[in-house]
Amino acid sequence: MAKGALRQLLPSRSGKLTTGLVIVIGITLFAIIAPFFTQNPRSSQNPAMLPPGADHLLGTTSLGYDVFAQLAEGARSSLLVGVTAGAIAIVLSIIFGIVAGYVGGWTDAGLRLVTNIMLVIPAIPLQIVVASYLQKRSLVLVAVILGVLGWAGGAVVLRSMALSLRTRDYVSAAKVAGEKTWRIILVEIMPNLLPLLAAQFLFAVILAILNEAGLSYLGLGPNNSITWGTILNDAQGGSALTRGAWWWFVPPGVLIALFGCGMSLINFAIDEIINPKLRSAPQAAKRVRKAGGDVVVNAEQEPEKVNA
Amino acid sequence: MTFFLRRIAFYAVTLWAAVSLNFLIPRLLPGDPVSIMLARLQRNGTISPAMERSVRVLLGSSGDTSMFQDYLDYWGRLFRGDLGVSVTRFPTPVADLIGGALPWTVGLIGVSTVIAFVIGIGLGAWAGWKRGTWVDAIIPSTTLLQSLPYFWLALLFVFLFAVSWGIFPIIGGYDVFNFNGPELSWAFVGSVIRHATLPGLTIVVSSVGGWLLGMRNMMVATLSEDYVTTAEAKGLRPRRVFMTYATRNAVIPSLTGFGVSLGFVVSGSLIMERVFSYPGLGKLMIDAVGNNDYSLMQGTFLIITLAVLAALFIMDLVQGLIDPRTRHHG
Amino acid sequence: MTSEAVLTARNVSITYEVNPPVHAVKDVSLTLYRGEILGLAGESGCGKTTLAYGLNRLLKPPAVLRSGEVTFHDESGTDIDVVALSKEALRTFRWDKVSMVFQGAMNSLNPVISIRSQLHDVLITHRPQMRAQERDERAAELLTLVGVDPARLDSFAHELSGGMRQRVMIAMALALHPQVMIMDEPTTALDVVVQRGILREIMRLREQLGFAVIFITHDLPLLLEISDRIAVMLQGEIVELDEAKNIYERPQHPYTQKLLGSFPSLLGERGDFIRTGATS
Amino acid sequence: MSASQVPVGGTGVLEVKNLVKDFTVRSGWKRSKLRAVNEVSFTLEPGKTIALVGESGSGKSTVARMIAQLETPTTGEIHLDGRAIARHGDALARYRHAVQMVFQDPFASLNPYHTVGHHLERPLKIHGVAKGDDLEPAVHALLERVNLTPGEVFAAKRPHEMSGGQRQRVAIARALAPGARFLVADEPVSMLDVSIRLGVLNLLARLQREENLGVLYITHDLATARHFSDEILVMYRGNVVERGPSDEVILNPQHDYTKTLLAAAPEPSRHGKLRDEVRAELAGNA
Amino acid sequence: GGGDEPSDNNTADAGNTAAAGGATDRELVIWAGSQTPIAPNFNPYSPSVLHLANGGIYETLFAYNKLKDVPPTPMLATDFTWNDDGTELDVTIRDGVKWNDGEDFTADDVVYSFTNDTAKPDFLKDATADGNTVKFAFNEAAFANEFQVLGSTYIVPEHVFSKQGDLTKWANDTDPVGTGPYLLATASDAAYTATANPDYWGGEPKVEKLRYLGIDANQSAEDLLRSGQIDWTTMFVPEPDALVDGSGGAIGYLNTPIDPTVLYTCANADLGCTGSQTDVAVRQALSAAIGRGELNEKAWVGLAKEISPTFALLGRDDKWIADGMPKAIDQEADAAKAGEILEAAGYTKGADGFYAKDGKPVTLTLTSVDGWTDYNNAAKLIEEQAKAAGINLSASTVSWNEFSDARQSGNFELIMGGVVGTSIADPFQIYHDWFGGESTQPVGTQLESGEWNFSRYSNADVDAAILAAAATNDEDAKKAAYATIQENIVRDLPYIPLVVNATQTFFNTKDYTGWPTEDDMFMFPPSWQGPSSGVILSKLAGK
Ligand SMILES: Nc1ncnc2c1ncn2[C@@H]1O[C@H](COP(=O)(O)OP(=O)(O)OP(=O)(O)O)[C@@H](O)[C@H]1O
Ligand SMILES: Nc1ncnc2c1ncn2[C@@H]1O[C@H](COP(=O)(O)OP(=O)(O)OP(=O)(O)O)[C@@H](O)[C@H]1O
Ligand SMILES: [Mg+2]
Ligand SMILES: [Mg+2]
Repeated sequence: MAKGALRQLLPSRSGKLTTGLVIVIGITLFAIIAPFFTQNPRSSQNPAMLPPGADHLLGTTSLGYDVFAQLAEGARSSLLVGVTAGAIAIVLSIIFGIVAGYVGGWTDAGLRLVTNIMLVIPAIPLQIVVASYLQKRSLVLVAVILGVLGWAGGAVVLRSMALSLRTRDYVSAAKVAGEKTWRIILVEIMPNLLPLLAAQFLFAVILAILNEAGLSYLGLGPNNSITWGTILNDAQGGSALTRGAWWWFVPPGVLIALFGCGMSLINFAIDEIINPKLRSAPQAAKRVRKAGGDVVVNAEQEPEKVNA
Repeated sequence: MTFFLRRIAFYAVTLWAAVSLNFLIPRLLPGDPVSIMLARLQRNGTISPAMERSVRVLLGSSGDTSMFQDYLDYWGRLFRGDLGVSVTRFPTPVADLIGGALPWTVGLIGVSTVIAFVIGIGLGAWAGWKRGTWVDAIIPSTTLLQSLPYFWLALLFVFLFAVSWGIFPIIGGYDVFNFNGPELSWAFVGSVIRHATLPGLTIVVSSVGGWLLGMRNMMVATLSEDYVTTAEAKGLRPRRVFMTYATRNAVIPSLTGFGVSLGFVVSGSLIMERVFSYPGLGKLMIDAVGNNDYSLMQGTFLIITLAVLAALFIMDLVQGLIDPRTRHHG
Repeated sequence: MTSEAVLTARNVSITYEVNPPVHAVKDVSLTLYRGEILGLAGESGCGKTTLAYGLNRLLKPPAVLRSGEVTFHDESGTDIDVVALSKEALRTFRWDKVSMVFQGAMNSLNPVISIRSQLHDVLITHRPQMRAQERDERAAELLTLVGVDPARLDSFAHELSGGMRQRVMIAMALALHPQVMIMDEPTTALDVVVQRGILREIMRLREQLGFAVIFITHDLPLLLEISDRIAVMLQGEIVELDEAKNIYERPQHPYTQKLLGSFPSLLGERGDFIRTGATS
Repeated sequence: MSASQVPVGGTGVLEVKNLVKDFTVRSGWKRSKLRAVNEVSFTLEPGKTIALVGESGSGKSTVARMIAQLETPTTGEIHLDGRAIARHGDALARYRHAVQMVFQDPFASLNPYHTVGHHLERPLKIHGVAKGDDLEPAVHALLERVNLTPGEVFAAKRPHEMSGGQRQRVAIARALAPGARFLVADEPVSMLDVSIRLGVLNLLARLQREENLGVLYITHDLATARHFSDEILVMYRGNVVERGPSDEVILNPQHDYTKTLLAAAPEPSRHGKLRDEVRAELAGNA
Repeated sequence: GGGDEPSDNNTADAGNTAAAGGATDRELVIWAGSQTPIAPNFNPYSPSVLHLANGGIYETLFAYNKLKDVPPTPMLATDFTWNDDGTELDVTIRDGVKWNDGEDFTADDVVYSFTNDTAKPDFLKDATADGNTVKFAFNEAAFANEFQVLGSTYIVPEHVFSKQGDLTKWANDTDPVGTGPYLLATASDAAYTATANPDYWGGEPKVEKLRYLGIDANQSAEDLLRSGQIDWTTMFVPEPDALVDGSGGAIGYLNTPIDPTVLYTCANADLGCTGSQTDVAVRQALSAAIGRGELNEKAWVGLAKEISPTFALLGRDDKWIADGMPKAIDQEADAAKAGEILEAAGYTKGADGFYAKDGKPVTLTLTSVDGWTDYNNAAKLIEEQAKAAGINLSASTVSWNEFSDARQSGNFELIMGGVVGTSIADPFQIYHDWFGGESTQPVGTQLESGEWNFSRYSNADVDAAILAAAATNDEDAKKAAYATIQENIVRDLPYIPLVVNATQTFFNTKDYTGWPTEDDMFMFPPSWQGPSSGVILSKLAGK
């Protein structure tokens, strides 16, 4: 993809995008770098239940684990779960959505049936059942479960997009030029769905991280790993709140929320790419106000006139 | 195949597949349910062979019938409306357990979902209407709410509102200390509302952001539609433009999502119900899964599936009401 | 046709405050006479729609009316300074004095409420004293006027053909007996036969009701056929404004000349079209 | 693919025989059949242009799409060089080699994600016209053929960086790339600005002459149809209601519908007439 | 919570301290572990019977005190005598007891309670009524079954129960007829209530009303306790002192450690066990590597008690510990000793710091039931300690189902679990049920009911000693047999002892008196334990 197209697609300096990127990149860096500098998150050699202090930035747990170190390790695992699950979900929704939409006919009918069933069968109980079915749940396995059970919504959207794209002239033109079907899907259709796919991916990542936390709360999270979810589960099991150990209970939740928030903000910016109407209006209103036009942006139009 | 038949076929096939999956899933769970049940019983001392036999009978898998035969029996019983008897809550029939839990779930989660939807749509419409003003500045913060793990929020709320400040009760769907079960009185209704406040608040807080954002974006997009400009050019009052021209059109895409989320009301709340010991269906389901209670599991799954399908169906209809374009085409 | 002005715009400049700013309308002055059809021609993006919006103060951000005056000369003799109108006054002014048929007229109807309610909306807002029955009668009358069966009042937009939607929009624009009607490419999306029907309708109504029309299109042959005067716009400026006949016969500006040459005549010459390979 | 398989500059014709296309349309719970094209036949010869005119929805595009094999005819046949056309495999590729299409909307028919170069390379590659190192010069040559000079500059551009006219030129170049002998042009200029329409049409005319192309020119603009084509077919509700040499059809229309169409077409020389007609009508009524 | 199966097997206590307080109509709110929705079921034969039934409505012949070496408290019976070879037992039943429907309680009811199809134990040959005496006849010496007969079989009314078809399918949820101190009042999904039985043979209880709640999360229960809304509950609370102090004396607290917490090891390769733990040296090394003091301090917040490797409950069963046997097991981790044991057995430490033998590394997987926080935490600490000693052990959590399935079938390496402590002051039951070769099955075969030997341990000497102990009521003969058992199990470590787990009971001392105290532990205090909870209820009074 050449720069021109990208630049055209990126909304000009958006506060939301910047904030979102800062949060997400920040947390990602934290996940990548921090574990090298923190102490072993599984070392119980510290005093238990220490409040935050110089030695332990975010205090310690009831077993003497360093909360900060756990958060860093948890960030790694949670992001891994999120990204893996998101990737799986997106690939599946591409297969079930785009292929169904583009190929049509019986392929479509079959793929759609599967999609509908996945939609109707609630994901959470199914996750619980599958999670309790699999006795040794590694991090990756949990991610796979979340991914495999979380693609249906995206597939529906992608299918309708593909349905409309397949009638686009440039797809017809590619057909007339003699392109093969798979190439049309991959080269002609997919790139145009990139912003949408990106948005769906981000959404799937957040969802997977939240769901992992939920599963962990129910004791169905990954067996042998530290994730934000398992930290929360431990904190809950250790009555962190009633014992006043907010430093144990609050940060994982806040991190999840922050990360989700960052992703949503980026998603927001992508939305504005997909839908130019979103891009122009609000920013335009701000710009006009800056330019000195006293415009109130709603149906009650203020005089647009500016001192000549 | 006409469109009508196709729709029916969609519901029928989906239902069939979902119900069959419901049959299959519990059977895939690890562990022999009889021995697990017996292990639980042994906690209370030794058990007689007669008791062991009766557990086997109760759990339905005498071991000699084929899976396919079980499957046929399962459908047979479903058609007779027989969902079986729960083992963990023996001897309560599954239908009774579900019947007892459903009103609470629908009442709390359903109402909260509706409230969240209405608030989200309302605020979203307003934010879209006032796009580009200070209102837009608060939009990003709602994404934070949206991403909160909701059990975390629930625990925090309980800690603050119930335990620390004692404003709201800690457990139950009603005052379990003063009422011996549901009754028809104002006091009881008041108690129900008081007990629903905190869980309801959790749901509303953590889900309102999603609706708000979606609606706000749709609103912004709709406001640049020609018919809205036309409405303004027609000199209509802003209220009218806002309601009938902008909001009504912008809300349509959210409706399908709302339908689906209404369908998931039944299952979406399991964690919440556990935190608040709320007498709902979601918790029943987790318990069933945790205890290999086949009948209860199948029963709750069935209800959830039916609820989702019903919600989709109703939304098909509602959409027809709100959006005349779909009246003929579904 | 009188030479009494109904709308005057002086030195109107409109800018889109984007990066970099787009000066869509540059210092345009224009007078619309009572009862005339003024054609506004020019290629895509030259600022026609922007100007039309500016005249009715419908500009939305990022568009800003940088300077200029728009004055409406009411039948009653009072002049209305459109730019200075307060919010509420502007609202009552709109549609009552100046109505519009939009470029995307196909999409100008609200898809979720019936034609009847959309017509009623106008009447309820601007003629609050009207009784329900009167409104119904008026709505039916309007549809009849534009050649649509009043039975269609309870239809929804999607149930009407493109031509019918366009007619309904015209009916709506006529609802309050406006003195000026701005029509922004009202027939572009329609096929020629339907287009012809609608144009005929507009001409007839103009004759009957005497409103002035600003007719915007890039279809110069069409304008030449129907307008009294034509303004040719190029990059935000009006480069030529004259009687239709003069424009056709003696175009002054090179751009106008080029535009005219772009249309091979149906019955006559090829214009600038070269088909040396023709073998017929 | 070797040149021997491809009768470049072949002399065969593209023959359309009794094409019929039915669509099933849904309204409410009911489904009905809509005959979009009914028994349309014509023969496209190299070097000749046939114009297909008619109001919106008369089935013009459907005919074009059937010829481009984007739609399968319900009944009827299409013959190339005397043989029924193939729908699969190599034979289809050979057909595509000979018959290409230019779409109405130049923005929609070019993928916003790909450069102009990409759009032209692909058909060259697929049809074995050029390979490897030859590709780039071939692309540039094509661009220059359609007056997009210098070729290097335009090859690097993306659709949105060009004007409508330029985009449509790219679309034409793409259609020419495989070495097509027949071109189906579905309203190739109706989405373009008035001032540039003529340029594109002139280009098409020039190429047609140079390459001895057979062109099916679809339009609702009777004026250009007349001046651009040798023969005009007037379509009305799926049927060809009138056909003949272009001047004949325009200047001496026989069928009522052709007359209506002609009367509806804007004609600057008739200015003021409509007003007068209306006035007369009103006066007559009064 | 983490305490595994609480059990019944009891001895008792003559302490008959009458409560000092008076009657109260303040409702006593109890959480005994029920979760919502509560399905009303007061049939003591049903798998899902509710707590009130056991002790509150139905009573046993005697009540044994788990915590002390004392004779059992007479309940529906007043006296019992064994014949010398332990094949016959005569029980004298209490006079003047009435069922709460007004019928007289008779010896026939007792006979029915032991001989109906649902309840009849295998070892019982016959039971007959003779006036106010019931004569039990057994197939063989049944000294070891004394507790089951006298202390854990609930006596039900023949005139009601015999009319039911299948006793296991009956909910008995309307006006259950029993002899106990309370009558069922109401029952709903969320709670059930009881009122004092005015005609109770021990005198009308002074607490008029009870309410048993259903609560789904421990956290909620703790919150309710803290805010004074629950009056009696037994649950794990990490900082009990803070809670008690914080209540300003309103909440009383007892910790009664009784159930051993151990690592089950699938120890017996002959029966199909696989993994490094089948080597006794590995088990010994692991045991040495574990720092029990630290486990108790961190995972059990200092609430658990030291365990004897002989599985005799320290304090209560001291007399049964053979000479030369250690009393408490080592509390400190001894990595050096672990290393020595392994090296003596031919293991060598690899470059990765872990031991291996013949190229096969020592790797162990330790599972615990998810949500049993104390176990999960202890497992994590053991992982750390084992690694420090060169044993590559990894801890993970599983659901209760998986845990149950694994130990029933023997498909595991190490599981952290509980050993059901005995209800009488004698470790015999543990030896028989948990270490006996009779009480196990090969790996892959589910254990049968009554078989608790999850580690698949099988040792001919131990089995012989168990048989010998069962056949005698003579203390010295028993001690001799126990010495053999203890010597073997302390060496072989089929279960690696960790601690005796805490059992924390909290109760309202502001409004009620009569609770067991440190000084007068007249009954085992947990709210979920029958029949002792019935005894406690009958003794409570308002303040
Ligand atoms: N929202 C906007 N932001 C920035 N520039 C705009 C915006 N809307 C229009 N413009 C620019 O303003 C100029 C005039 O646009 P306008 O819509 O008035 O043209 P027009 O003459 O009506 O064209 P058309 O014939 O295509 O309708 C164009 O160059 C256009 O790109
Ligand atoms: N895929 C389709 N399904 C159903 N009906 C179709 C389909 N494609 C075209 N039609 C119908 O077939 C008829 C002919 O359409 P076609 O596009 O060929 O007309 P056209 O002459 O090209 O019109 P225009 O000038 O508007 O492009 C129309 O009534 C159209 O609605
Ligand atoms: Mg315009
Ligand atoms: Mg067409």
